[in-house]
Amino acid sequence: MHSLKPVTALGGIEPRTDVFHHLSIIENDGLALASFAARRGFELECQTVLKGLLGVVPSVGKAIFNDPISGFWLGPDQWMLTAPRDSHELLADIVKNECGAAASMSEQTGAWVCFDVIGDALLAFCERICSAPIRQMQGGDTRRTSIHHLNCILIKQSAGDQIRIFGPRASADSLHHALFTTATALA
Amino acid sequence: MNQVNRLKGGQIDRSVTHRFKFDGKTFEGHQGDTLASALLANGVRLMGRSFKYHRPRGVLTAGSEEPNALVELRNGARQEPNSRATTIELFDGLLAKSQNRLGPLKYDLLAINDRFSNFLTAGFYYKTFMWPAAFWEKVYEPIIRRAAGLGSLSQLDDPDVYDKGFLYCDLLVIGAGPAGLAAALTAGRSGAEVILADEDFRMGGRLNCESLTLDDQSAPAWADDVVAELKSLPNVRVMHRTTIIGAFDHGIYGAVERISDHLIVPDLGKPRQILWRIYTKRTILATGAIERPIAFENNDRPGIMLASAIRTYANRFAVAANKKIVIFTNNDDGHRTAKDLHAMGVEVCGVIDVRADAPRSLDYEVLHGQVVDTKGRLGLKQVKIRLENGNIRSLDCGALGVSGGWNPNVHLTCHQRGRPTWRDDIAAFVPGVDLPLGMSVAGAASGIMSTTGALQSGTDAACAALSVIGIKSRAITIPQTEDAPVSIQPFWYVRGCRRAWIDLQNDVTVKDIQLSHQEGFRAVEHLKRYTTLGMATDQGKTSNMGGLAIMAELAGTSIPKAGTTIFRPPYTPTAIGVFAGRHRGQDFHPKRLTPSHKWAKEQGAAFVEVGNWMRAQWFPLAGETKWRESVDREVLAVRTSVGVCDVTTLGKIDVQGAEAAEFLNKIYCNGFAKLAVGKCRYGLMLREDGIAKDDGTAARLADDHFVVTTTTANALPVYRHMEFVRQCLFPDMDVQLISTTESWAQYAVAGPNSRALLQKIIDPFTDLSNDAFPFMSCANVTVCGGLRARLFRISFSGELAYELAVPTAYGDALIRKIIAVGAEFNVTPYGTEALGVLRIEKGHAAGNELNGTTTAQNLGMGKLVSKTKDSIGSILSERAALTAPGTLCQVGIKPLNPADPVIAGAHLMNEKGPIDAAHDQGYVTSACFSPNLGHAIAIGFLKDGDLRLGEKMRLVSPLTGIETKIEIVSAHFIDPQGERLRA
Amino acid sequence: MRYSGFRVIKEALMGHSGWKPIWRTPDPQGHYDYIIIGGGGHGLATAYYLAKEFKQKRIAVLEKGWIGGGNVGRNTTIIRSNYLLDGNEPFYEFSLKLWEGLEQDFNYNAMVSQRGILNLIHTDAQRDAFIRRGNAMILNGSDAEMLTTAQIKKRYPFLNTNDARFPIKGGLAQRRGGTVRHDAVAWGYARGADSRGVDIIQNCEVTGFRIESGKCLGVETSLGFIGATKVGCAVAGSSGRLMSKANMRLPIESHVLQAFVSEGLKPIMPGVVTFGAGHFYCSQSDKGGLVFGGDIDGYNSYAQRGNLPVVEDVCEGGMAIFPALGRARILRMWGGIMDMSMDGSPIIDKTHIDGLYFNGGWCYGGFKATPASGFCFAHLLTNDAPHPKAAAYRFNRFEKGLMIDEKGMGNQPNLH
Amino acid sequence: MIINHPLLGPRDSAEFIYLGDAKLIDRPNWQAPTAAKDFYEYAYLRDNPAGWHDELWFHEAGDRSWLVVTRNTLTHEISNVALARDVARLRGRSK
Repeated sequence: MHSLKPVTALGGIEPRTDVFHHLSIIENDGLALASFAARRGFELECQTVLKGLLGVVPSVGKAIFNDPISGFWLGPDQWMLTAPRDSHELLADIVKNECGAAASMSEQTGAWVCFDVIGDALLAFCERICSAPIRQMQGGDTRRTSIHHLNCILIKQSAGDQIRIFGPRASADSLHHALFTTATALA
Repeated sequence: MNQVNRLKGGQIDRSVTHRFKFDGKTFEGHQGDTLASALLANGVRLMGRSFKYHRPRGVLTAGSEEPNALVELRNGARQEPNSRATTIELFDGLLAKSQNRLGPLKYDLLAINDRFSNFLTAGFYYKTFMWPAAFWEKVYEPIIRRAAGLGSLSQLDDPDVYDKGFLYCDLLVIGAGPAGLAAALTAGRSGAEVILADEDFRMGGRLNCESLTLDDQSAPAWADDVVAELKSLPNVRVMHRTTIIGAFDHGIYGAVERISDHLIVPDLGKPRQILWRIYTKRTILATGAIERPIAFENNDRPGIMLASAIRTYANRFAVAANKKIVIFTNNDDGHRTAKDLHAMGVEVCGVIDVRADAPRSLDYEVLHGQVVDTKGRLGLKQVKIRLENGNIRSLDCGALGVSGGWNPNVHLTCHQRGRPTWRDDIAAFVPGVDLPLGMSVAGAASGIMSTTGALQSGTDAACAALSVIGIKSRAITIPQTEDAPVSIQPFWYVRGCRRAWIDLQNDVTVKDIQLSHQEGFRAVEHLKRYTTLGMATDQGKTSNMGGLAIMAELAGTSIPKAGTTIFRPPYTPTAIGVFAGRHRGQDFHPKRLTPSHKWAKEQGAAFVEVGNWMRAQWFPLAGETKWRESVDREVLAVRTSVGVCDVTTLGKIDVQGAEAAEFLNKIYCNGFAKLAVGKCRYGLMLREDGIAKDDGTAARLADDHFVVTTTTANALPVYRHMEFVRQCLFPDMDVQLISTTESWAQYAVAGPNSRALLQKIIDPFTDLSNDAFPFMSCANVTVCGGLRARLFRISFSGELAYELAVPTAYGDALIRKIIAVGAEFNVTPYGTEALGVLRIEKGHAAGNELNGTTTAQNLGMGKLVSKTKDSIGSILSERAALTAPGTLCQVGIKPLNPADPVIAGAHLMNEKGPIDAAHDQGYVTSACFSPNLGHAIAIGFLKDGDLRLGEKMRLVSPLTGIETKIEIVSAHFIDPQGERLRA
Repeated sequence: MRYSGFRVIKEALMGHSGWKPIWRTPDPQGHYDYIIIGGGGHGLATAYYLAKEFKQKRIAVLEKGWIGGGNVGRNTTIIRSNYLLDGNEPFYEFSLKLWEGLEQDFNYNAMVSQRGILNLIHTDAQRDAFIRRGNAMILNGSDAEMLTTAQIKKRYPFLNTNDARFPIKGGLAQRRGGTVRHDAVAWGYARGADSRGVDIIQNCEVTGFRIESGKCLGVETSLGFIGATKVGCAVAGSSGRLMSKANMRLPIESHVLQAFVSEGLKPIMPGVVTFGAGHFYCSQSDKGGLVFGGDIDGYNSYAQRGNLPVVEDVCEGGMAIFPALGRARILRMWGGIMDMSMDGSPIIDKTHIDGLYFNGGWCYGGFKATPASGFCFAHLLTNDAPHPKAAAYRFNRFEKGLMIDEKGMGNQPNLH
Repeated sequence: MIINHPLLGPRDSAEFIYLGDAKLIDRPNWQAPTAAKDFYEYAYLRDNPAGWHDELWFHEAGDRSWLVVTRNTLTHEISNVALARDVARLRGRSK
């Protein structure tokens, strides 16, 4: 076991949580991410691999919540896979072993910061941060869009009062600041 | 005097009294008042001064179309110039000042302009102030500028915050008057997603201003009930204090919701206003109509108002504009005002109607005639009337209500350049056929002037709009109410008048329009631009029609033939702050922080903005006072021992797939097909026009896997470009891309001791010896006992150097580890300044050289461009002028006298001869002090530079007063053979 | 009719009865020596200089709407000659010199106001580039100076030096830069041209060119055919539309640029300030309106209107650098059609068709060029050879590789 | 503006980056004898129509697809949107 201690995207040892009486913003540091892109001519093989991992292949704009590996659609023939970091830190390698040359895998764990936002002010909150039609979105709908000039991915969890936001890790502070001030304005 | 003009009734809450100050004097008003209604209630008629002649002015309207009663609201950093007293919601502690005056409002010294009105006609400026030429800036203009302008902007930062938001709906209803309420109710009951927006703080529009009943309810009570029902529906969003400012493409509307403007200061953390972007499927415009004035001599005195405004102040705000009121009208609506006033016990001294068939009244005198002049400098005292029989009659009064008819409020129908069309029966423009996508118009805004008609058209419009998007709905039952036809005789101005105001705010009079016509400015747009008609803060809501009508008459044509004016967003003037939202100050752009940021901060590093990145610029040690001391030390440390620098900001793109190598062959001008696994290669990327776009290295980690680096600034554009090549040019190539810039924390470890240092980090089974891992090698390795990492032996500094990457979360730990284990080599962190010096010493091109105009040849890399393959930009890079003799070539520059400065941006001139553009030989792109050489060095571009090594030249920067004798040398100042980096 | 102080006083006392229309409204003749298509600033200036400087006769200006209705009437009124490249700086300096004598030359007060222009610097790389540019300006006989942040703060105390995301590190200033009352430029040139016999024909739309065996014989218009020995096109944003009638494809795209004006305010902004790093620039008109703008919307458009994202982008830049702006209000926003060229620089050249000449590709910088553009185009029309100051503005520069790319953005017009 | 993404449905055009005329897909053959002229015209000359225009937009804040949008430059009306990759194949850019 190596000797280097990781820090969270916000730079802490422990992930940060901000609780407002109607809303909570929770830094989620527990996820490993890997991108999965089908190679030309191997689209079907990749579908099979994904089915095996997720049960269902996430269709356009959808996320599949599964245990231990979840996934969501990223672009044509491209998905993002997520799993608990403790058990799957090497997610990219694990999947690569299954799909071999059929897919291009790329470790993405370090590229993203993840916030889970929960609470009954969620819809009003979303209306103030981005142009996702949050009231129309169903559980499992994902939307890549920009939040305060940051290129983010929004996933509406199956529970209507919860969303997951992935944002660029280097801008974790700026994204958190934007979410925090919006929550304050709604408080 | 305390609310001397307050009447009974109205929709104000007398249980809440607000104290406020206007021009330093304290007054009282009630909850539900506007500043204007409260001032009128207190008998204040004089509220401002006009733009050009500084004429005393009072309030003209009761709405957002107000041209006259503009004040500076609040003070200090929150001061808002040009705020319309008619829309300012009264709150306790409100402060307001009149504006555009020199001295007290009553004795404005600039009123002198009025005396010279004969000179200050339209277009006056264009004909004079030309002699002598130099006097414009020095004498004339400063005077003109000081006299012009209205309110003043504090120079202090706006202390409030603004938010932005995004809303979706099936139907947006703009305006909550009878038509809007009927439309919203119809749609709301059908279950459609509805947004109802109104600029007012009280919904109901004209219903609040009339003495009508709907069935057995008063108009305001009916409106209250409807609004209550709408608020109870989960699918309806009722937005008070929300102005739809613009109709943009594809059903997108801009809306500004005023959250805190009715408070003395916003609550902590709360925005002052919110800019909403509303995505609509359908929209119903129900913005009503705006009454228009009639022009007559001295028609601008305080106390002269629109008749409907006087009615509004009486019915809604329970305020009599004055004790004695006269009405001047060309249509039945003026009489409605007289009736309501009389019913409330206000003395109506007479109604002057230009029509022979004017309705009679037992309650007050109705005169057939015209108002030909008025008296009362600071407030109306008397009106002079010419009766039909030619007799002149005067009436004493303190207020005159003028009604010239109603203009449908078509503003938003014009935002996509749609033009309104003329209707004779109501003598007004109505919305044209080319409306913004998905918009329909209801009620008075569409020329349907009766209350019944408005309600009916509102509910009908809603049903029609919803059916288009497949939502079933039922028309609501229309209550019994007023259904009078429009009876009007078009009448724009009283013949023979000269100083009769058309545009009150900009002081455009009838005679200005006549002069405009006389001088050939007859097209509507010429008229507007020449006279400034309609260019004021009300965008001519009350003035354009009058001006247009007079121009039509002068041109001997009809109003529609004379042309139409077109309205532009925003509907009403909108605070610039709200368009910016939170994006100001430090939040203007998001920040990108490197994995070592926290650690660098602990070291007291100086940071610099590089795009959105914050990078360590240098790391001062105790005792170092000048940045140069730190930078020189960092540079020497790299050259003599070892330094470490966070290079995470360089773009990284994962290129995978069976044809990854073929793909790189397309995007780089040099070849990659034969690059062996485990090797890196420098790549130069051209734009299709043959100019250098970016450069970096590509490392082949596997047969089908490369990691490509880009410059920090170009990471995004290069990725976009690569996707373009992949998707649009070679759609069937087997290659997949994804950015990994932030996935990996990457450090450059550079200097003679870098290998020794890394041997303490990288796990032993990786052999770092020069034979096993030579220059330009790359490999997946593990560090610190098993953490996955990537190692590249590449060098930007020209020293033995490596770049080591670990997953971002471990970047903080790794830099601390490197510093710890590197202590024995006195490992030195270095920042972007040292990085710059090191690369200039090696003559490596960077952003300043890849400036978007330089070719591979300019950069001395002409040979790199492969002629044996198809790559982006290779063909156009061969254009004649790009390869002709005399093209710029990158060279090194050193001062003949080591003490002399060399600066970037200086130009190169021959040793002898004139110094001017015609003799320009080139320019310096990057310069620095080289602590290794002990003097300044630079690289730059010189005509035929490669042939001129050793030449003595002059380096000139007249801008900064520098002229230095320099020598052209090789750009490789240090280790030209490159032995160190291969060591 | 000549304007003079005496005349103005006389008319004021006589009730202004003596003023005459400042241009005639003639019917088109059958044939002209010169037809200028486009009654905007450049077209009217071309006609004016053709008649006045080059002593040419039988000149007509054809305008499809009302003169001055295009970009000359909807720009942000800035004049400057702070260019970097050899092809540009001498031309724009020539233009600035013409501005300096313009009002006396055409006896009309266009309110040329040399209140100075300031380009803010936010990074070291920007400073290097601006030093190079400032030197190029001086070496071309123009004026430029480097200002420190303190000097800037003194003149513009409200600029953000407290919490700026991109701190101000200095600025490049040109004192001779400034603003001009844009409409008056069109009117002044029209009046000057008209008084020298130029026929200004409004509401006359060119519907086609009559071209026989490679020679242009005149234009088909909404008022019928009008013959001409030489036809010059100066229609800015409509260049693509017009030249396609001669089957020409141009190195130009038409884009929309939005501009904004605030409500009238007492003087606060002494000169012109540009905040390149934030896509924002601003000046204040003599009427008191803050006139400002930023980037083009970025997509091809002939619609003369833009959309919200760029409005917000411009205002974000404004608030970032000028935080007091928050409480000023936007009065009006509008759009103009920009003839964005492939290198950001214009074209003044003959076409491959005899007797057909082209002036365009001004991007969003055409206003400041108006006098020199008219002068050089008139020179080209008269002598069939480019004016020395405009010698670089040729069609063939792209094929040869002689781009004049100030921003280094390459062949993508919406980036210039 | 709203761009109706063929996969994702209506999206605000603010999520996209504009490139220009979709003819940029038709990159000339580098080995043609007329290559120099072909590439000059490809890179520099535009139809720039006042009316319908096929143009390239990149879904930067989205799925990273290049789209071909058919849009009217006079009214901004959009009549069709397709994946640029499909268009490229239709125009014979498959190997």
